Formats: sequence, structure tokens, C-alpha cells
Amino acid sequence: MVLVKIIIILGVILLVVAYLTYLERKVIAHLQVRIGPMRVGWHGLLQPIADGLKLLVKEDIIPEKADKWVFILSPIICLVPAFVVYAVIPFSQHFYLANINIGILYIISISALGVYGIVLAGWSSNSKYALLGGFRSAAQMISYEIFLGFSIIGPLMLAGSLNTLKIVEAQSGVWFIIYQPLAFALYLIAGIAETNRIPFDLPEAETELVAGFHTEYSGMKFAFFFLAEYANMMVVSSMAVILFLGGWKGPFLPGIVWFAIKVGAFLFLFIWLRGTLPRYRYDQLMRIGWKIMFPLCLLNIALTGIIYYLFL
Amino acid sequence: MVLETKELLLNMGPQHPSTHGVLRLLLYLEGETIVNSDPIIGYLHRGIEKLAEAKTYTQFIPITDRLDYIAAFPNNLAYVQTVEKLMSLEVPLRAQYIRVILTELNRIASHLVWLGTHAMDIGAITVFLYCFREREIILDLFEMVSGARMTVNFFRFGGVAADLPAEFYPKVKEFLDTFPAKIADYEALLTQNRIWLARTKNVAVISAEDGINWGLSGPNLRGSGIKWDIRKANPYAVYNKLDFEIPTGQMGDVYDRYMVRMEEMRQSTRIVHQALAQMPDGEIKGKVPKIIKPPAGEAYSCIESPKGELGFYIVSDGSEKPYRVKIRAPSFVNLEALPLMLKGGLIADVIAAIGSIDIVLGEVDR
Amino acid sequence: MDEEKRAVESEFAEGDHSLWEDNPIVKKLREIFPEAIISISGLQPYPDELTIKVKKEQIVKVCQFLKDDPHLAFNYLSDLCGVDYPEREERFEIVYHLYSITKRHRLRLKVSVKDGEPLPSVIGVWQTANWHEREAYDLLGIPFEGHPDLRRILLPEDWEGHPLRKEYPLMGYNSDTKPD
Amino acid sequence: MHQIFFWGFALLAVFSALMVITRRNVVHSALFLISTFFWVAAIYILLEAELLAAIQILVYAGAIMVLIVFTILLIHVEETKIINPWQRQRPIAILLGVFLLGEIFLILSRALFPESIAGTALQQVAQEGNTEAVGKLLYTKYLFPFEVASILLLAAMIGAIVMAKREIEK
Repeated sequence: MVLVKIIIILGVILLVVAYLTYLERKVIAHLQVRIGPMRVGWHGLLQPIADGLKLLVKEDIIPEKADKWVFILSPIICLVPAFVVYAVIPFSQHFYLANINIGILYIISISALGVYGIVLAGWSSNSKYALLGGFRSAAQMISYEIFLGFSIIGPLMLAGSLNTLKIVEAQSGVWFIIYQPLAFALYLIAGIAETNRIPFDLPEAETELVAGFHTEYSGMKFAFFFLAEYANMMVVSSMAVILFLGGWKGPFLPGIVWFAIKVGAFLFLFIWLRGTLPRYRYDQLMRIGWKIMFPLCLLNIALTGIIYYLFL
Repeated sequence: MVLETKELLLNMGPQHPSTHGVLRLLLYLEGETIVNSDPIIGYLHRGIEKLAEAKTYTQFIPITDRLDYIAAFPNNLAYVQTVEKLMSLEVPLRAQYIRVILTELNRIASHLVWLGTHAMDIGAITVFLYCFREREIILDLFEMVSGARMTVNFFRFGGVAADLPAEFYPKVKEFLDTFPAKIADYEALLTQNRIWLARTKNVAVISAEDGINWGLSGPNLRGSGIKWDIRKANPYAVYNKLDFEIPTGQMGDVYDRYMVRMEEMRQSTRIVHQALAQMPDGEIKGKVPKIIKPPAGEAYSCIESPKGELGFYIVSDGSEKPYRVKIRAPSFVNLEALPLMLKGGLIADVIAAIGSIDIVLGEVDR
Repeated sequence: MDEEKRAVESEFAEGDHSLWEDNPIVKKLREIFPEAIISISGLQPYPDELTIKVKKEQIVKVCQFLKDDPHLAFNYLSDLCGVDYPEREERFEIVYHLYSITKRHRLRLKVSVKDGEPLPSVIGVWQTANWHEREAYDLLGIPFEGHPDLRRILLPEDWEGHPLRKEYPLMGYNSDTKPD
Repeated sequence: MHQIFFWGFALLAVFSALMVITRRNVVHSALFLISTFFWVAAIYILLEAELLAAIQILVYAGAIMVLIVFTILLIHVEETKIINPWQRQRPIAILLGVFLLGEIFLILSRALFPESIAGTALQQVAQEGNTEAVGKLLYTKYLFPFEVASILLLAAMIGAIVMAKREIEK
């Protein structure tokens, strides 16, 4: 039974991730007065599958001077945590894989491992652009993981639990976004940075570092990084929905639909931002993180604690 | 134990998404900070100056298209004007106006390419596509006039190749009427954007004094606050009959150069408007001998191309072929000052700086 | 060739001095460097075509003066290039195009050097001369004395010959392709 | 079932630990160290200490090791490859190893942990769950050592920053 569930969830996630790339291309295209993919299938609907096939049969290049094993291992290290975290995400009241007490902590600790994939990919490629990309992402992800962790402490205090189901249940009346607007904003920024999206996409800043840490990758290995990025986007969106937007809760429609709608809104926001904003510089990113976001996170925690102690 | 830090040598280009062609930059880095840099050029060197000595004067006009290939009209103009000076040719007024209209439209097209690629380098992809949408209209206009979109080969000694077609006028009017709103669109995405400001303000600064010393010209020098535009300072064609402003910056940073070019697009729109209104009827080509054989002598003549001072120095020995043609390419000189702007900056500033000086490698390497 | 040679010689060696003598730039230079000026010429009636040929030993001094003098203020070096006249004894002519951004006037300076003879660099006067001089060195083989970084700029390091010299074939020395 | 998992994880952990000290390439060593942490975390889960497992991965594998890897990457690996892992530090290492082994043996055989703590902790875990139990113990019984540790870490952090900082001449 559990195995069937795992297969269903993995399959659906893979499909959704593939179509997320399609959605991104279409949305960006329309933002830029283009039409995007149109050739494969009706309105290019089969494009992601064609892309997948292309990447599958493409020549897989391993640079001669690369550290072969680490080079092969890195995309896997990157992709696996991105998918493993879905184990504790409750898609609806009854549809989830595991209900563990430390759900949120589990997500954070597992997704923290993804950074190795990026750092080691940068190192093992034996290319300076990849190395610089790896460094940047290491620094960026470590820092923003901290802010991500700190920003969600507020809602966790309100819920009084790390369990994802209990957190959603705690929002039966009012969503936490009402109580924790600051935490929500901080989480959103940290989440965008954590997934390396514009305006924080420095590790793979095309125009500076060619493609950053995955410059030397091709074929399926490249696809792994690609999938991991989009899977992580979904994880970050799902977590936002669980922590701030009341998870699957909503009137009339079944829980899973509400969950999908809310996650979809977040994903659209990610894409929208990409169509609008330029990119920050590395030192600016770090300054924003440590000098603005970090104190605000601490302030939010302190305020939440005081108000919780005094009034609730 | 003493840990030694090593300078990292990063080879940027010649194949790199934001070196705008085949520029190679050697960056000496300490971390991500640039200690020194060395632009290496010549990957697009086609020996155009040598080629000129083997072609007749007329045969060389199409080759000038290939210098700054995104702004072919100004190249034509600078060359043709120098030969006209050498031969003391008269150019009819109508031809002068046609020249001004086309070069100013080309200035807008060139600035649109600059803005699009510059913004894309800094991460704003949408601006790029917006800019190319408008540039497309201008290229269509060029096609209408000359039959070619980029390598136009349109100006002739003593005039232009053909009169503007009748369908040109409504199209260009329509473009001029809608374009200011489009500029406002670009500005809405960038000018007040905090990220854009953070990426461009105080980045790749060059002072006015350094700018002159290093030979900067065009918007790059005006960004540093020098109000010098050859169209005003030493008017050629009919620019002294047209009313326009010269925008300048103060700081000489990437942002100022951006603002100068944005304003220049507006001013160019104004110029085309006026030129269309003032344009007289008449000949489009003056009295020109069948065989172009300038008397022995030499002449230098320059124009304000979209990139800066574009000059031709031609030495004639009285034959049908030029004895020596030297092209004073603004991009070549502007690129020379790049290491000065980069020093102490970060890798991310390199692409902002390259984008902001608006070089075209076809002109740098010749 | 003979006809060509004569034409070139007549223009540059003789030149019509008299028309330019009233020019304030010429007057000033005559006053300060009476022995440095070799000839004065230029296409009439264009005031920006004033051409002054000076002795090569004096070039840096003259340039520095032209830049520093408040009335002349040639603060901008537009261009610097070499021209090859293989039939002359001093084969290369180096042409400096000066401009004054404040005064808005132009001046062309010239010096002649023999093949292989070093010419003092003017980088000390205008930084922008750096790449121009490298280009002249690359394409014509004119060595500049005191240049901090004199190496080829447009052509690869191992290129043979200097293409803008008149004897250099259009398609290069080792080319298999024939011109059309 | 439990036993099989335990032995599997334990063997993997020991194997990884051995690889850490025998690999010549530092990056590979670091990778195996991460894997060691990972298997140890798995053993924690078997012991029903999920919080500890999550913290183990989050702090050791996710944070500390990233920094170590980061530092290693800055060093030229080609140079470090030449260094022989078996150096003169061997006698000291053996001495320390024996000492540590003796300590573990002592603790296990004499059961130096007082029954009472373990007992109450288990009860608490059963009552209110792992996370709360750890939290409560940390903030009541072990508050003083907890705070001392924080101050120590803070001091270490400041020290590191002061040492690493150097004036960049403009």
C-alpha cells in the first residue's frame, strides 16, 4: 500500500515538475509578448516530454579532468533530497506518505543536503566557472537556509508542533499569514533564494558564470539538476502553503484541489518574478541576508514570543 | 601554518554569453574581486583597413556596413562624408535630411540592442524582448528604404542611393508616435527598480577627467558629465537646423550611462520628427563625377555614431583606390578604458560594465 | 607608380604653408617651438584640417604643450595611426588627430620615422594612446619607445609580418586562397 | 528486522568511517564523513530518537560539513593529494585512540549513566514525544551547560572572524 502511494506521488511529482517547465516557458513567453512552445502537441503541450526524450538520448559528456565519481554522484545528491522531502508533505487531510512528529525539521534537514550536489558538481567539473558557481551557491544556500529556518519559527510557535498535519490543523480558524505577515515575507524571500531563482539566481547566473555549477553537465545529468530545481520550487511552495496558508483547507472544493491551487499560485509568483526582475549581485545578496533578513527574523521570533506569552 | 591566498585567473570569453561577441577578457581575481583585467581583442579582425587599399572608393561603402554591424547607416555616413570632404562635393539638402532621419533611426535601433542585451546581462530578460520588438519595426523601415535590414549600403558620394518610398512616411510616423510610450515601458521595468539601482549605481565608475584622458566618447563620456556631442559641437549634415538636447550624467557610473542613452532615444525621436517636417523637395544626389578619383590629399571627418566619435582618416594619392583608410572606431577606444572601470569590482560588475560601454566587436577589431 | 609617388610627395613634402600662417595654433607653436616644425599643410577651406609636421624627437614635448596650454587645450587624442610610404627614406608617417573638447578645434600632428626606428610614446600625455600605439606596432611594425605593454593587439602573438605595410600581400604570405 | 537494520546501518557507518581516514583525496574523505553522519542518524531513528536524527543531519551533515567542504574546495586538491596520510602524528593518534576506546569501554561496562536520568527521559518521551522532552530537559536540568556551550561557541565564532579578517588595502 505504502509502495503504491510512493509510486503515485513520485509519478505525479515528476509529471508536475516536467509540466512546471512548460508552464514557466508559456507564462514567461506571454509576459514577453511571445507565444512560447507551440510545435509539439496542441499548444506545445507535449514539449516537456520531447525535452525529456532529447535529454535522455543526448551524449553524456564527462570532462577528462573531472573527478569522475563525484561528477556522477552530484546530480543524484541534488535530486534525491528534493524528492525525498515529499514524504511528509500532506497533500490533503488523508493523502500523505508519512506522519512524523518532526515533519518540518525533516524537510529542512533533508533539503539541506541538496547543497552538496551543487558544491560538489562545481568542484568536480574542474572548471573555474563551475567552481565559482559552486562557491556562490554554497555561501548562498547556507545563509538562506538559516533565514528560512528562522522565519518559520513564528508559525511553529503558534502551532506548537513540528508535525505538518498538526500545523495545518492549527490553522482551522485563521491562516497563519494573518498572524505572521513578516514571517511570511521573510520566508518567501528566503525560499526564492534557496531555490536559486531570479532575483537570487547567482549560482547559475548565465550571463556571468555561463551556467554556474552545471556548466559542464549534459544529457540526463543536466536534467537531474533541472528537475531538482523545479522540485525544490514545489517544496518551498508546499511548505509555504502548509505553514502560512492553511494547507489543504478551503471551502467547497476537496482538500487536494485547494492545495494544488495554493501551490500553483506560488509557482506562478516565482515565474512572474523571473519575468520582471533583474539579478542581485553576490555581495548584495549576502548583505540583504545577514544585515536585513536575519535581524528581522530574530525580531519576529521575539515579538511572537512576547505576544504569545502575554495574550494567548 | 600560514595559508596563502592565490590570485585566480579567469578567462572570460571569447565564447561567453555576455562579452557581446568574441571579446576575451583575462580577469585576475582575488575571490570574486577583480585585481586586474586585460581585454584581448582581434578575434573578429578582418583586415578592413588593408582591404580598403585594394578596393575603389565606391566598393568600400558596403564594407563599412560590416564595422558596427548594428548601426550601418552611421558608418556609411562617416565614410561618405570624408570622401565628400576630400573631393569638396556638394550634397543636396533633401539627401542631407534623409541621411539624418536614417542615422537617427539607426541610433535608436542601436540603443535598443544595447538596452536589451545590457538588461538581459543583469538578469531582466523581458526588457530584451520588448526592445527587440521595437527594433524590428525600425529594421522593417530600413528594409523598405534600402532593401536590407542591417547591411544597408545606402549612402552614396554626394547623396543617397534612392529617395524614401511613399509608404515609409506613415510607418515612421506611427513608430514615432508610439515609441515614447515604449520607452516609458522599459523605464518602468528598470529605472526605479531597486535591484537595477543596486546593480548599476556606483558601478564601473569613470571620472570625467579619466574619461577624456582614456579617449572615451559618445554616451560613455557624457555619462561622466562632459557635455560633448559632435552633432552639436561640430555640426555636420543638417544638425545645426534641428533642435535637441544633449543629456549628461554626473557620476560616470553604469546607471548614468544608462540614463544618457535612454534620453538619447527620446531626443532621436524628436530629431526625426523635426527632420521629417523640415525636409524639402529636391534632388537626392548632387553632381558627382562618374569615376570617384579624389585629388591627392588627406582628410579626417567624424560623426557622432551611437557609440561615440566615429571618424575616417583617408589619404588619397589621386588614384581610384584610397592610399590609406584609418577608421577611428569608438568601440575600440571605449573598450580600452574597461580595465580602469573594472578594477576593484566584482565579477558581476564586469558584465554590467561591458554592457554599459556598448561595444560592438565588429568595430573594435575591424 | 611614378605618378602615384609624385602625387604623394607633392602633397606632403611641399604643401601650401602660406594659407595656414594666420591660424592661432600655428602662431603659438611657431613661437614656442620654432625649430620643431617641419611643415604646415592641410586641405582648404576646412579649418579642422590643419596639419603640422614636427620633428620626432620633439613629439612628446609638443604634445604635452598642446595639451597643457590653456588656449589650445588639446585634451583629447582622437586617433593615432601610421601610414606607410615605402618609397620615402623615412618610411612611416605617424598621424596624431588631436581635439579639444573645451575649445572644439582639431589639429593633425605628424612625424616621420625610418623602418625600425623607435618613436617616443605619448602615453604619458594621453592614456588612450596605449592601444592606438599597439595597433600601429601590430599592423605596421612601428616600435614605440617607453610604451609599457607593446605587444600585438589585433593579430595573434605569432603572426608573421605587418599587414598594413604596402609590400604585404592582400591575402597574406601563406595563403592558399586567391583573390577573386 | 530491527537487528538487521541496525547491523546494516552500523556496518555502513563503520565502513564509511574507515574510508574517511584512508582516502587520499580530501574531498572524497569529506563525502564519506557525511555518509558516516547519515548512517549514524539512521541508527538514531532506530532508537526512536527522531529529533536527534534530524538534528544530526541538519547540523553535522547539513551545516558543519558544508563549511568543511567549502574550505577544502578552496585548497588546491592536487597539492593535498601528495601528502601521505600516514604521517608522524601516528603515535599521538594511536595514544588518543586507545584512550578514547578505554573511555567508551568504561562507560559501557560500569554504566556510568545514572539509571534515573535515562528512566525519566524515557517516560517523558513516551508521554509527550521526543521533541518536547529534549526541549524541556535542555531548558531546565541542563540549562547551565547549555548556556555555557552557547557562550563558548559564540566566543569561538568571534575569534574566527577576528582571525580571518584582514584589511583590504584600497
